[in-house]
Amino acid sequence: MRFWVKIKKQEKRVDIEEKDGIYIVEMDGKKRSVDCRTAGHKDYLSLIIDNRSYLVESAPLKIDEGKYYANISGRRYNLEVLDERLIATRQAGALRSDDGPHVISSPMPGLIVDVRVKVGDVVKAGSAVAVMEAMKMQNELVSEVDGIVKAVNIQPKDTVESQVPLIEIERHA
Amino acid sequence: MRFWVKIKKQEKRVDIEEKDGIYIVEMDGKKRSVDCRTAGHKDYLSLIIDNRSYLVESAPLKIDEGKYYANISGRRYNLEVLDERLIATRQAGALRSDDGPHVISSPMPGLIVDVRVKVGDVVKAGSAVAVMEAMKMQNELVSEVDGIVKAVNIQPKDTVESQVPLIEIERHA
Amino acid sequence: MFKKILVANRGEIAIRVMRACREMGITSAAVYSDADRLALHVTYADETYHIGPSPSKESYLEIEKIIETAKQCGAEAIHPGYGFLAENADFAAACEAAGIVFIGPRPDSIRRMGNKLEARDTMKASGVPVIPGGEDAISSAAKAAAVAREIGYPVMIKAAAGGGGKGMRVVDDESDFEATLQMTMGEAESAFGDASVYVEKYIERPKHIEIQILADDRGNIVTLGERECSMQRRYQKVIEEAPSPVVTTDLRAALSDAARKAAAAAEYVGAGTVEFIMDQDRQFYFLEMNTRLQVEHPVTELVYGVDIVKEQFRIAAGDPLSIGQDDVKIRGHALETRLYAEDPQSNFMPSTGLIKQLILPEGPGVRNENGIYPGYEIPIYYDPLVGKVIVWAEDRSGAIQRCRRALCEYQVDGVKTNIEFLLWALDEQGFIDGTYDTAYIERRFEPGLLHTRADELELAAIAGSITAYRSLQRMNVGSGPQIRENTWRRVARMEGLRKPRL
Amino acid sequence: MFKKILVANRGEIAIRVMRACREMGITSAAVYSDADRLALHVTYADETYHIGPSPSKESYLEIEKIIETAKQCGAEAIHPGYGFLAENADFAAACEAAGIVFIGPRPDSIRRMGNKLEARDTMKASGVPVIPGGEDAISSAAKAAAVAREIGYPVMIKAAAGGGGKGMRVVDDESDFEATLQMTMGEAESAFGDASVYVEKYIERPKHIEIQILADDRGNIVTLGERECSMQRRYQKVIEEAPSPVVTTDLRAALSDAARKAAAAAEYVGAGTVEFIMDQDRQFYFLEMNTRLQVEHPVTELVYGVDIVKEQFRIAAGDPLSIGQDDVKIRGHALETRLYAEDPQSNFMPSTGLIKQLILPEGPGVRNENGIYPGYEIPIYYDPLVGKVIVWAEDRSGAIQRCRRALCEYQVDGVKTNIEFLLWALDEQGFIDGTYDTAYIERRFEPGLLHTRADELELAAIAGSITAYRSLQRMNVGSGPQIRENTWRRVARMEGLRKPRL
Repeated sequence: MRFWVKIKKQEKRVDIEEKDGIYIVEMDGKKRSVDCRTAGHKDYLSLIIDNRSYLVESAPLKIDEGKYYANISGRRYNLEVLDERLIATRQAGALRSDDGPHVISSPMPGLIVDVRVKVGDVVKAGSAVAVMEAMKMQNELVSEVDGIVKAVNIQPKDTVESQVPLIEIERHA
Repeated sequence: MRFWVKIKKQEKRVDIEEKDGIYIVEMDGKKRSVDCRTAGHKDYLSLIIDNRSYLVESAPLKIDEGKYYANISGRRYNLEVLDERLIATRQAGALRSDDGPHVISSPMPGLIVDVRVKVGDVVKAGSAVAVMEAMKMQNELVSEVDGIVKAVNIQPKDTVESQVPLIEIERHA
Repeated sequence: MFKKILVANRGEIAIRVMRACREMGITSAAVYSDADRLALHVTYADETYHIGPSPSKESYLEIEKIIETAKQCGAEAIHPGYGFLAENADFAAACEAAGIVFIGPRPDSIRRMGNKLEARDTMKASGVPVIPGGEDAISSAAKAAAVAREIGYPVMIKAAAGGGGKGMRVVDDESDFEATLQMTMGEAESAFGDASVYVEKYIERPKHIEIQILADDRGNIVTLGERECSMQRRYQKVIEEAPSPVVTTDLRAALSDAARKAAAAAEYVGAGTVEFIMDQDRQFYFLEMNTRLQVEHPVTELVYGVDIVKEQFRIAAGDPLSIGQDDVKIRGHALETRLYAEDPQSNFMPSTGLIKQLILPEGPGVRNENGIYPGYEIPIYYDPLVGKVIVWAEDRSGAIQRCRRALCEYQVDGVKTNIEFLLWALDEQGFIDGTYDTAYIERRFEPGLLHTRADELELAAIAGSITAYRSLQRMNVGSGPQIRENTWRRVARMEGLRKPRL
Repeated sequence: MFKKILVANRGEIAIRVMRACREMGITSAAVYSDADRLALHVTYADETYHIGPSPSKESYLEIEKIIETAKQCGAEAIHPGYGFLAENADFAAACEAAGIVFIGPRPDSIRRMGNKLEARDTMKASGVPVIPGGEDAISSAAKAAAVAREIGYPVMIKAAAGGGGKGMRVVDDESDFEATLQMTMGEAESAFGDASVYVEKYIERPKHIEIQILADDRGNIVTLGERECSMQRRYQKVIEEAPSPVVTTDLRAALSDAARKAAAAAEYVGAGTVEFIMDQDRQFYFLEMNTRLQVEHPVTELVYGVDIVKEQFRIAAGDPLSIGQDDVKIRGHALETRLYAEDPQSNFMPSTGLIKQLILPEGPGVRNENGIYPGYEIPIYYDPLVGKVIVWAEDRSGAIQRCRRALCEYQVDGVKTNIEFLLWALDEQGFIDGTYDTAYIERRFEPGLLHTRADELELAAIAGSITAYRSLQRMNVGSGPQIRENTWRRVARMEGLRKPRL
C-alpha cells in the first residue's frame, strides 16, 4: 500500500507491505522490517526496528481526511497520511489546508492582563499578542503565523473561559 | 430503593436514597451519608463516609441476576444485590444458587504430578485432590466443599491447559 | 507524640507529611476544596474534611475554617506544608489561641523574618553578613540616592514586604535611580499593601545557597549543611542539589555558623532555612529566612539520612531532636528536579487537564514525591507542580547521570510537562561544571534548543503510516485482527525511545 | 569500561542491570523469548534480540544462541543476572572461549563452589567454620551411620549437588537413618544426576546470615557486612534485611573475616555472597557461596551507599574497586520484601494474568525494583516474582514502619499477590523482636490469619449496593448521569482503605 505522508512540513512517500505479521516499510529510499504490535491499549504500539525497541502512541484523528497522530515520549506529531483514494477525493474537492484566519484562543480559564495588538496591526510569527494570568502565572499568548490582526475580542481585565477565540489573524499570502 | 444483599454468607437489608448527589444508605440499623463519585474509570468509586475516604472498584457482573462485585485493595467480594423485582422473578423461577457439582479446574496451564482421589472418595473442604506443576512450583489443588468425588478427568503426567475441569465433586446435602 | 495531625495543604507536600504520619502511627486528617474532591491527598489521608470552594482564598487560606475543622476532628496539631498559610504569622497565632499546636516556628519568629528589612537588621546585629546597603526603609529619594552612591552601582531596590523575586529592581546608574525608585514603591504598594523599599548592593551572577536548620525548644540547634538552588527560571527554583558543587568544608562551616547565629537571633524553634546570596568570590550574605519546610528538603534528607518532617513533629511535640550535631554526616550527592505541567515550547504556559497515563521512574537512588495519579485532572486553581524527582548517588556526576536516567523513564501523558527542559538543564556545561548562577538559565535557554531531531520524525512517520495501514485494513475487511483494548499498557520511557537513532 | 553489555536475563533484574548501564553510558542489549516480546526489559533496553521460544530451556538457557547474539551485536560483556545461567560454569567458560567477558567469577570458581562437598572441603581447609559432619561423600551406609552417631542426632543428609532447599532430609534418630539415606540418594540421582550425599549436624532454629563481598582482579577484597534472610517459606526468602538484628559489631567482624577467607580460598573475583547458618548460640557455619548477584543485593546497597552492579562492571572490565574497606560505613537499616503473583489463601498458588493496574509505593526511603507494567501479562513460563519493595530508614523500627506503609500503598490489580502475607510477616512478634529463624513462617503462618474483617464486608456491601442502585437507575432512565469512562483512575492504596474501620 502506498501513502503520501506529511509531517512537520516534510513530505514522504511510504510503501507498506505486511508479511507474517511484520511490516516492510519503504521510506526515503530505505526499506525496513518493522515488528509492530499493539501493546495493551489499542493506541499503543511497540515497534522493533533494526533491533531497537520503541513505544509510540498512535491513532487516527479523522480517517476520511487522512489525519493521524503519533506521540513519542510526550511529544505529539500530527500527520497527514494519504492513500490514492484520498488523494483523488482531495483533488476532486480542491481542498486546501491551512486556509482561513489564524485564531488565538485562551488555553485555559484566566484573566486578560494585557492586549498588545489592535485590528490592522502587522504581526510576526512568534510575537506576543496578549498576556493572560492563569494558575498564578502571567502567560504570553503568541501568534503562530505572520499576518494582519483581523479581530480583537478582548480587553484588559476580561475574565475568559477556556478555548474562547481571543484574536484572529489574517495570514499573509 | 430497597435491596437484599448477600455477601460472604451474610444477608443484609439495604435502603438507598439519593439526595443532592449524596447517597443515604441504611444498613444493619445504621444510617450513613455516602459521598460517592466515579473516580476516573467508571468502575472505580471514591467514597467518603463519616469523613473517611475509600477507593473501591465495583461493577455489575450480571444485572438481571443481581450479581455484582466490589474489590477493596485487591480483595474481591462477590455480592448478590436483589431488589423487589428480582426477588419476585427468582421466586417464580424457584432458582437456587450453589446447586450442581463443585468443579475443580486447572488455574493455569501445567503438568499434573499427582492425583490424590478416585471416584467415590469422600473429601472434606480444604483437602488436596491433586497436585500440578506450573511456573516451576508444585501446587496443590483443593476442594472447596465437602462431598463425594464424582469424576476424575486426569491422571499423573497429563499436561493441561488453563480452566480445564479436572475433578468434579458432588456436594453433601 | 501527637495522635492526630491535620495537614492544611494539598498536593505532593500534603502526602509527604501524611506519609510521615502513617510511619509514626499518627492519624492524618486532610482538608479539601471543591476542586480537590478527587485529589490524591484526600484519598491518602485517614480522615478528610471539606473546607470550601475551589479558590484557595475561600478554602486553603481560610484560617478560621481550618482551625474549626481541626478542633472538630480532634487534631492536636496542624502541619501547614509550604505555601498557603505556612508563613502566615496570624495563622500560627490563631492556632495557639485555639490550643492547637502549629507545626512551625512561633508567630513572632515568622513575623520578624517576614519583613525583609527587620530580618536584615536582626541578622546584622547578630554578626551575620548582610548585603551592603541602606539600614532603613527609604524616607527620601535624595537620601536613598546618596546611599546608592555610597554602595556603588549597580544597586538593587527591594520591597521590604517582597519575596520570591517580586518587588525588586536593578538600577545600573544614577540617572535611572529616581524613576526606578518611584516605580518599585508603586508596585510594592499595590502588590503588598506596603510601599517600604530599601537599597542594596546588586550582586552579579550570584549563587543561591541555603542552610537547613533544625532547632528544638530546649535550645538545641542542628545545621544540616547547604543546598544550592541557583538553577532558577524567573526566580523559581528548577534544580536543587546537596551539597553545593562549590562549597568547601570550610565554607560550609562558615555558612552553618552564620545560619546558627541567624536562628539564635530569631529565637527560632522548628525546621527552617537560612538563604544566602554568594558572589563570584564566595562571599556570602544573608538573603532571607524561610520559616517553614522547603520544597527542596528531600535533597538534604538523602545526603544526611535525616527525616526533616519527623523532626518537625518531634520539635512541635516538645520532644528533643533525635540527632545532635555530631551525628550529622554527609554521604554522597542528591539532586531534585521539579516537574511542572507547563509547556517550555510556549513560554512555559501552564498546562491543565487529565493525566491519561503516569509511570514514574524507579530503581536505585530514585525518590518520587507526587500528588497526582493516572486519571487525575490537574485543576486550574493551584500551582502546576506535578511532582518532584529526587535522586541520590555516591557522587555528583553519578547523581547527574541518574537524574537524567530517571527523567527519561518518566511518563506523563495528557498534559505537557517541562521534562525536556529539565533534561536540557542537566546537560548544560555550566550546570555540569557547577559554575552556574541564578541568571544562568535566563542567559542560556531558548525553546529552539529543545527541538526534536530528524530520526524522531522518521519514527513518527513510520508509526503513523502503520496506524493508517491498519486502520484502512480494518475498515476494508470489516473486523480485522483482534486487538486487546480492555486495558492500558505503557512501558517505561527509555533513552532509546527519547533519542530514536533509527 | 565496556561500550555494550548484553543482559542474559529478563524481569526486574534485567532492568536493574540496564539502569546501571544507562547511568554509565553503556549500551544495553536485551534478549527475549517469544513470550517476552512485550516484556518491560525488551522496551527498556537500547537494543533487543529475539533468542527463541518461550520455555527457558529453549531461550534464556540456550548458551550458544546467547553467545552468538552477543558476538553478532558487538557486546563486549554479558551480565547473567541471577538464576538462568548465572551460576553455570560452562556458560562462563563458553563466554571466555568466545572472547566475551562474563560479568561474574571465573568458571573454575563457579565450579568449585557449585559442588557443596568440594566447597565445604575448601572452606574447612581455609579455616572457615563448617557444620560438623562427614568429610566425604558417603561410600557405605554403615560408615555414614557411624559418622551420624559421632556427630549426634538430629543429623541432616544432603545431596552434594543440591541447593535451594532441595535434596536435604533431617533424621531424628538412628532407626530412620538407612531408609532416609536411600531415599535422599535416589532423589539426588534423579534431580541432579549425581547420587553423592553427605551427613551433617542438623542445626535447630537456624538463622540465615550472609556476607556480601566484592573482589577485584588485583587482590582487593571488600566485605559489605551482612544480610539476614531467615524469613523464608519453603526455603524461599520472603523478607531480607541489613544489618541483621542479632549481629553485633564483633560478630560482623568475625563473619566478614570468614567470608574474606572463603573468597580468598576460592580465588574469587567478582561480587559474591558467602552464606552462613547461625545457631541459637550465635555460632556460625559456612553454608554455601553464591557466585553471582543476589536478589536481595539492594538492602546492602542502601545501608552502605555502594552500587554493587556498577562495581561488578568495574571488576569485569579489569578496573579496581571504587572503594576500599575503610570507605565501607554502615548507615541506617534496610528491608526488602519480595512480591509474588501468588495466592496466599490458596497455598501460594501462582497467579498469572493481565496486570490491569499498577501503582507503586513512593516517597521517602522507598525503592522499587520491578519488571512489570500496567497492561503486562505475566507469562506462565517464568518465576512469578512481580517485583521488590526495598525501604531504608534511620533505624530498624523506622524501616519496618516504612515497609508497612509502602506495602499498603502498593496497588496491583488483575493478579493475586502475597502483599497481605508480607504485611502479616512484618507484624509478627518474632520478626519485630528479631528472634525469627528459617522455620519461623512454617511454624506460625496459616491462611486464616489473613482473613478480612467485618467492616470491610460492610464497605463492600455499601459499594455494591450503590453500584446496583446506579446501574438500575441508568437502565430505567435510559441514559443516566454522564460518566467519564475514557481513562483509568486509581489512587494510592491507603491504610484507611486497607483497614476500613467504618
